[in-house]
Amino acid sequence: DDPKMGGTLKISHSTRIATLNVLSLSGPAEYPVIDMAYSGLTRIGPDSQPMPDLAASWEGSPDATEFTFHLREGVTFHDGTPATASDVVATYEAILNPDIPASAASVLNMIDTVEAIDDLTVKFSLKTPFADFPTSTAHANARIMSEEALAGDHALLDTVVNGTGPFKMESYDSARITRLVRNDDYFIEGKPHLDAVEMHLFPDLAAETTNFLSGDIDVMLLVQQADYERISSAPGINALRVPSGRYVNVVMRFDQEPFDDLRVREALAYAIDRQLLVDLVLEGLGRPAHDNILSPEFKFRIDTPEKSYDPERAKALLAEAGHPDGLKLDLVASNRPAIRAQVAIAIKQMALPAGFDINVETMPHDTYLANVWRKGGFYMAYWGMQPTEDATFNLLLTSNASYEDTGWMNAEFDALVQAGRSTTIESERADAYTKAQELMLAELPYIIAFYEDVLTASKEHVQGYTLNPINRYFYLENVWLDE
Amino acid sequence: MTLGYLVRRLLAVVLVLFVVTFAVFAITMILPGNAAVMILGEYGTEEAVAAMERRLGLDRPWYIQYLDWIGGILRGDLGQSLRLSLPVSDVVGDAFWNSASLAVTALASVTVIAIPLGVLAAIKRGTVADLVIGIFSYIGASMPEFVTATLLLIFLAGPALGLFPAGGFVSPGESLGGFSSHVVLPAATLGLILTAHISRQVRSEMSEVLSSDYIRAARLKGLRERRVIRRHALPNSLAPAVAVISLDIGYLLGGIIVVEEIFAWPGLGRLLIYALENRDLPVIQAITLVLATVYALSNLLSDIVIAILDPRVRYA
Amino acid sequence: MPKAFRTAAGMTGLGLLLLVMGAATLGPLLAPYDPQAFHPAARLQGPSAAHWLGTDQFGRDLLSRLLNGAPSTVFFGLGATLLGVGAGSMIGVIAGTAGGWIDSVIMRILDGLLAVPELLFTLLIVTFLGGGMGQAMLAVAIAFTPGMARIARSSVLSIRTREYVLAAVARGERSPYIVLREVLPNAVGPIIVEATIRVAFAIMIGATLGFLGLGAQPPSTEWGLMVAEARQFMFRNAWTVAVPGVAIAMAAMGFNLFGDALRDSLDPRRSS
Amino acid sequence: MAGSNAQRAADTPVLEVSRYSLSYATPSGPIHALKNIDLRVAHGQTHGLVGESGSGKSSLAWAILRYLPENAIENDGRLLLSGESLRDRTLPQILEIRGRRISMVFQDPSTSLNPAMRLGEQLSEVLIRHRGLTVQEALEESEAALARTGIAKPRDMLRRYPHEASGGEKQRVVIATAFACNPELIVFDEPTTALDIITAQQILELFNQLQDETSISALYISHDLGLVSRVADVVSVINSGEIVESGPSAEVFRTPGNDYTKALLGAVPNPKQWLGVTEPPSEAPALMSAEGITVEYGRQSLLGQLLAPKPTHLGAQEVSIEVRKGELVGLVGESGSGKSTMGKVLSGLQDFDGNVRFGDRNFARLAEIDRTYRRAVQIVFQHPDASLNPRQRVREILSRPLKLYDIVPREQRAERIAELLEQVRLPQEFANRLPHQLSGGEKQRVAIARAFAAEPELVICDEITASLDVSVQASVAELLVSLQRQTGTACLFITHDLNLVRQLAHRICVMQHGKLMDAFHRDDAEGPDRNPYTRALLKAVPPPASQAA
Ligand SMILES: Nc1ncnc2c1ncn2[C@@H]1O[C@H](COP(=O)(O)OP(=O)(O)OP(=O)(O)O)[C@@H](O)[C@H]1O
Ligand SMILES: Nc1ncnc2c1ncn2[C@@H]1O[C@H](COP(=O)(O)OP(=O)(O)OP(=O)(O)O)[C@@H](O)[C@H]1O
Ligand SMILES: [Mg+2]
Ligand SMILES: [Mg+2]
Repeated sequence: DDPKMGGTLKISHSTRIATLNVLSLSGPAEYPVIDMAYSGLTRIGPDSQPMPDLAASWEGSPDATEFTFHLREGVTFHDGTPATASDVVATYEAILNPDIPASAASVLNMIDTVEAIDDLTVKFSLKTPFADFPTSTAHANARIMSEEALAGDHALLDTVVNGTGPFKMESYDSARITRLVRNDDYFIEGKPHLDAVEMHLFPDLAAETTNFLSGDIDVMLLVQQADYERISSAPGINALRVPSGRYVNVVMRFDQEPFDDLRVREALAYAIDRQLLVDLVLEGLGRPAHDNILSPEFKFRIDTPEKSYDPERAKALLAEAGHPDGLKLDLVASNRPAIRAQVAIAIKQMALPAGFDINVETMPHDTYLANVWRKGGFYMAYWGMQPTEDATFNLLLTSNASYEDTGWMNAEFDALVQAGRSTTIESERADAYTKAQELMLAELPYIIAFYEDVLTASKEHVQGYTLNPINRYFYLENVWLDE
Repeated sequence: MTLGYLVRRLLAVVLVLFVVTFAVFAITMILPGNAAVMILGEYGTEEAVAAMERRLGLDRPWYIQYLDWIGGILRGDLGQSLRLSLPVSDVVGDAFWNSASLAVTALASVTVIAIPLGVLAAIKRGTVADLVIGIFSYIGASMPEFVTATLLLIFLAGPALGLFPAGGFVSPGESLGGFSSHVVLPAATLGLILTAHISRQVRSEMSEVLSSDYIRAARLKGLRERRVIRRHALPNSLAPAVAVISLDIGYLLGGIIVVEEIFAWPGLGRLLIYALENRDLPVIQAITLVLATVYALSNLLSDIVIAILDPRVRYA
Repeated sequence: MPKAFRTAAGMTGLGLLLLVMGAATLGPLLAPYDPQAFHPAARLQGPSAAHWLGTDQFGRDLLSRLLNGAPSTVFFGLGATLLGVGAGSMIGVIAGTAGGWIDSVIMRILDGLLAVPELLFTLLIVTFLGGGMGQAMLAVAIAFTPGMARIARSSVLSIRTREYVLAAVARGERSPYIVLREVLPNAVGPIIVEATIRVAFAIMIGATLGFLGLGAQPPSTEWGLMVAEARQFMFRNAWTVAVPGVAIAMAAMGFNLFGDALRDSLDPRRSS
Repeated sequence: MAGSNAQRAADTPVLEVSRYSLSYATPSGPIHALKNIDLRVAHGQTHGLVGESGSGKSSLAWAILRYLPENAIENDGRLLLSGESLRDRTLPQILEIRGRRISMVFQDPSTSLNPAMRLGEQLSEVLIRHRGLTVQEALEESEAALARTGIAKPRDMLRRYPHEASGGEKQRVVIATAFACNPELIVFDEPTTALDIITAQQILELFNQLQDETSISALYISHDLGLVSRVADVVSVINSGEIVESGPSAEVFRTPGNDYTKALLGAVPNPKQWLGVTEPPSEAPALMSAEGITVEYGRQSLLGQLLAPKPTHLGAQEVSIEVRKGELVGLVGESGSGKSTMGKVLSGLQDFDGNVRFGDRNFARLAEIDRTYRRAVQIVFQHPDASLNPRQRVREILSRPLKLYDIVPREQRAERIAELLEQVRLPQEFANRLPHQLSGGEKQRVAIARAFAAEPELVICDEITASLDVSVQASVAELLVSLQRQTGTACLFITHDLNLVRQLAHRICVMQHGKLMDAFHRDDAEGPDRNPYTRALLKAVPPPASQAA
């Protein structure tokens, strides 16, 4: 079928669009909005590979320390001003400015300089080699803003949108509806198909689901596992289940008792029935993971040995570690989202026969952030999928990872990750990442029980709707309504 | 009711509000976590949090922040929301009107339903009608809003019936029909508990009035029962009912928080929960101020209404 | 038994109260299953012979969870009320008996606190205390204090001018005797009645806080939390929501009916 | 004038009650409120119905007006209005009769008028209802009706609300309402009891005047024999639901044929009958003297004045009263005149300006009053229901003063309590009772015993007989005097009942509007140098029944 033009797509979501400031936003419903309104230099495609966006093409130096991007010609911001290299430079300088809170900074901190060679060419020099740089420039918070906007009052970035994306902001009501309309000057000919996209906020999940099923909402941005079956079996609805590398992980600090002992960490790993966890908590909508932080979507992911539920073995390991009578532990979970506490409670029950007497302590998210996160010794964390192996490791596990929270600090691991990022030769990278994963699986910094699928749903008349497992890129310019 | 009395009452309201804001401000400062931490969430490195605090002005001493805020209030400026990056007056203003539309709908229907119910129960004391109204009001008064709301959702908005939208909001200006269909369930949730309470109060006031000497005297003048009820009994039992309704407005303002959250009603209650979760102090302060003011003014208004209904009451 | 309890409403209230209090004291012992135990094969089921009230997401037995959660739910209401009533009565009695400027100052402060709607007040406090069962209880207690203080004060004031109290003053009795023996025993009536009705209210607020994620936290079996946790399954298995929801309503209703009967029995004018 | 209408009695009586019985069903069995009542009210006649509280007077009124509670059970006796049976009427028919052919005047005008309606509307609504007048006509007619009751500015009064009128004015409105439709019968249920003596007297005069003008028949209910004797042509005496005696009032009062009637007459205080301590110790030194006592009510704290200033109010103004050893001083005055205020000042319950001298000590304000004084001055209050702590047994109540002032050693307390009970003529077992297990008179005896337990030198009695039945009143008063005789205690006896106080007091003080108007020896009560207000008071008091007749 040829795509039909026109129509308004109504998307429902359950978390607020609190800000439209590209540099710092992080809400699940904020990403689709900036994905529509802004373009990055590059963008992650549905195949998880970097694809051209504002940059039509790019090339890197063999040692992966210099990257040059060639911008598309004739692109304009929504207000009509041309988008040029100086806008790109201004955006990246803002990201790297320590006085400006920017979420992409930790992924792009290897940049040494960024310069405009001419109006349409930008060159990045890196402090250290970094092969995945075009993936980093696709970071969802690294969309290109106009130099003028960045020079002005940054408070305006929260509400005023001036991007180069397929849709323009029409109205923004953070409490209810955010509406974007077609950008007729979008740089891809013939797109977008839709006249407008509306984001409708339903803070209560039950209300959201009911409205999707019986109201005039076209897309439900995020579907809860509990509702998936009901939604997917409803007539006229396409439910979409995208396998993803999103996971809940159990954080066990290496520098605190009793998890300083590998045998205790292993004991806990064997005390968890991963398939049952998937069935109970995810309603089967996920895959058991065996503590590898990389899911099968990653290119360099190794075959990971399965850990079967074996309380006896866990008990033995505990005894070996000097806890023959079992262990009493406090496991902390934030109450948002509920999955953290659910996994914690399931782990508590499963680990009982192995001699773990776990007391689950759930607390409000703010208290958790203030008091437990990156401070506590044994708690539940929850992370989305990262675009690359390097981003994943550098987020959490290397010694200078942005959110290093285990105290693992393994020099060998750091070196392997460093080796993987500094070469563009595939075999060398595969080798380094394989060793890094093996080391991680042996040392067991986290228990990762499953990968959670990303669930979304659309009405049958919605065509071309898909999303990326990272859940930050939505390709709504491809969507059209078959009505 | 003199002008001086009104002025004194209003002054007292202002005084109270001042104390309230100060208390709220002081407590937030003592506790861990602030808007910067909440905004950045798990992506907040120390540097990012520090940068965010600088941007939001949270790095200043608390009393400076408070004085700054109070100064703003005196100039009519409620400040900037920390999380929503919009002027507080805009955010809270919009939410206020949305809440008001819900609260007024709920209160109006409650008043229209509860008072006749209570009167009916009092007149028909001891009959089946009284019993049914009594049972209804006990059940109503014992169901927390979130339970009522959930049950209404299951049964009236669920896939089986789907009579009403399960949540959301259409402003009456946009489409009156849309507003009405959306307002039914939240208003019913809020209304149930209030109807229960108010009808019970009206019943007991009315019963008391009906057993009073002057009602007996009116009946012994040979007046028809209709006139006895309408002209003699009702005005006398309405004044206490108004007092109860005004107290219940405090309850309504609390209930609205939960109901708005569940039914996705973009009002003050939902905004408050959001602001609390995000430690968005200026918004919390503004909402507290608004709700307390509304409550205080509704009490004042009810005193005025009572003074009109009951000629004995005089405020000086 | 006082006459007011021999009515249908009084009996229902008493019955519900006994049921709820029984569950709260013996419930955990009576639970047929470990309330936390998973029964993966029987998840989200309706009532059956094995699980009388059905099961939840993890296949946990709802009856057992209900019984297990009774103490935390009911004692939350009792505890919060007791604290609030205790503090409130103390303040009210002090204001009422001291009179003069102490009374004026206390009353002005109370007026201020009463200007904030109760649930809002509770929410503010509980957020700032950091959420959790204990915090929620304290918050409800604090929110109850001003209202209770006002009631206690007016109760004391009305007793203080009774002739037997005046007689004690005229006789030259010392203040502690007057307050403890003459005023308080006669002033507690309205306070107890109000307290009973407030227990119902406290149970409802506690459940609401649990529902909002600010009160009891998983894996607690507090009833409000049970509703919150079950809500995502409400269309798949309405029992998971209805069971704790109805339980909350029943507990609150028990205290409401009991409180009203108590008031009627203390106030002959109201008994019908 | 009494009796002048009796001759004109038409053949059919306006009201005829025959063999009428009424009982109330209660959980503890039926209460027989009326037993075989026979009663006739002839045309133009005023028929008095007298009896103690609870004797069934109001029950008969309700029965006539067909306004009975649900638990009422009637026998097949007859109630005829001008020969027509009232009991056969349907409710709509009764509604036509009420207010038009029979109307009623109640005891308390302040509760029988709707507080939220203007007096004019309450008066005119009967005219609209029963005479089909328009609102305008009804108001004009009401104005005329009010004018007949002697209200000075009737138009103005019609626009007022009940709380804006005095008790007397309100009762006039009620009476005007009752006469408005020229009914055949008006039932008066204690129409003056709630009013002060002078107003009551005026209302009574108004009743007689209207009765003369209209010759409407009336059933006049009262417990006060003296009062009934001044209005009724015929009187019936009712006791426990039975009419024990009936006849022309003059006869009944002069030669009561029934024991109960005699007892009733005997219990009415007679100022000529001295009951007090026989030897009035007039030369005794002053025990207590209050000098220039002023009490200002409604004084506020600074904060209160700022936030909600209220006017203050003088409860007593420069009042001086003296009580000598062993003396009984009466303090009288209408309601609100400041009697209780003085009682509270003297018993140390109310702050004051001025000076209280007791023995050789002076007290200039409340704070100076100490325990020695409190022990020596005890108080007994008006309401028997409120003056005993409902949660303490009689034993505990009586032992308190003994304990507090160590009057007798601990071992002898029980014995002393028994003695005290005996002194107030109560059985010893009463020590174990709770106040609600006692009758009003018994409670008042306990309160008196408590006051005397402290062995005081002065006892202040604030209307201690006001809420008791006439018969009980007399015995309580007598008890007080006998205690006084035994102990030599002085007494300040506050009351509004002039007849009673003249039986007891050596000297009498009269208060009005917070000021002391007069003070005189009992023998000088009718003397020429009495203050005009005192004279008005004395004149307003209904003379004892036996003299009136
Ligand atoms: N509704 C009722 N149910 C049961 N008993 C009643 C009821 N009304 C009155 N009684 C009783 O009937 C008796 C007569 O009462 P009634 O009111 O006629 O007396 P009364 O002579 O008017 O007394 P008072 O002088 O105190 O007004 C009393 O013993 C009273 O307690
Ligand atoms: N606590 C008070 N505050 C303000 N005014 C008062 C107070 N107590 C009494 N008054 C007023 O003072 C005046 C005198 O009252 P008091 O009680 O002394 O009168 P009384 O002669 O005892 O009347 P009664 O015969 O009705 O008992 C009245 O106008 C009364 O309203
Ligand atoms: Mg009577
Ligand atoms: Mg008095």
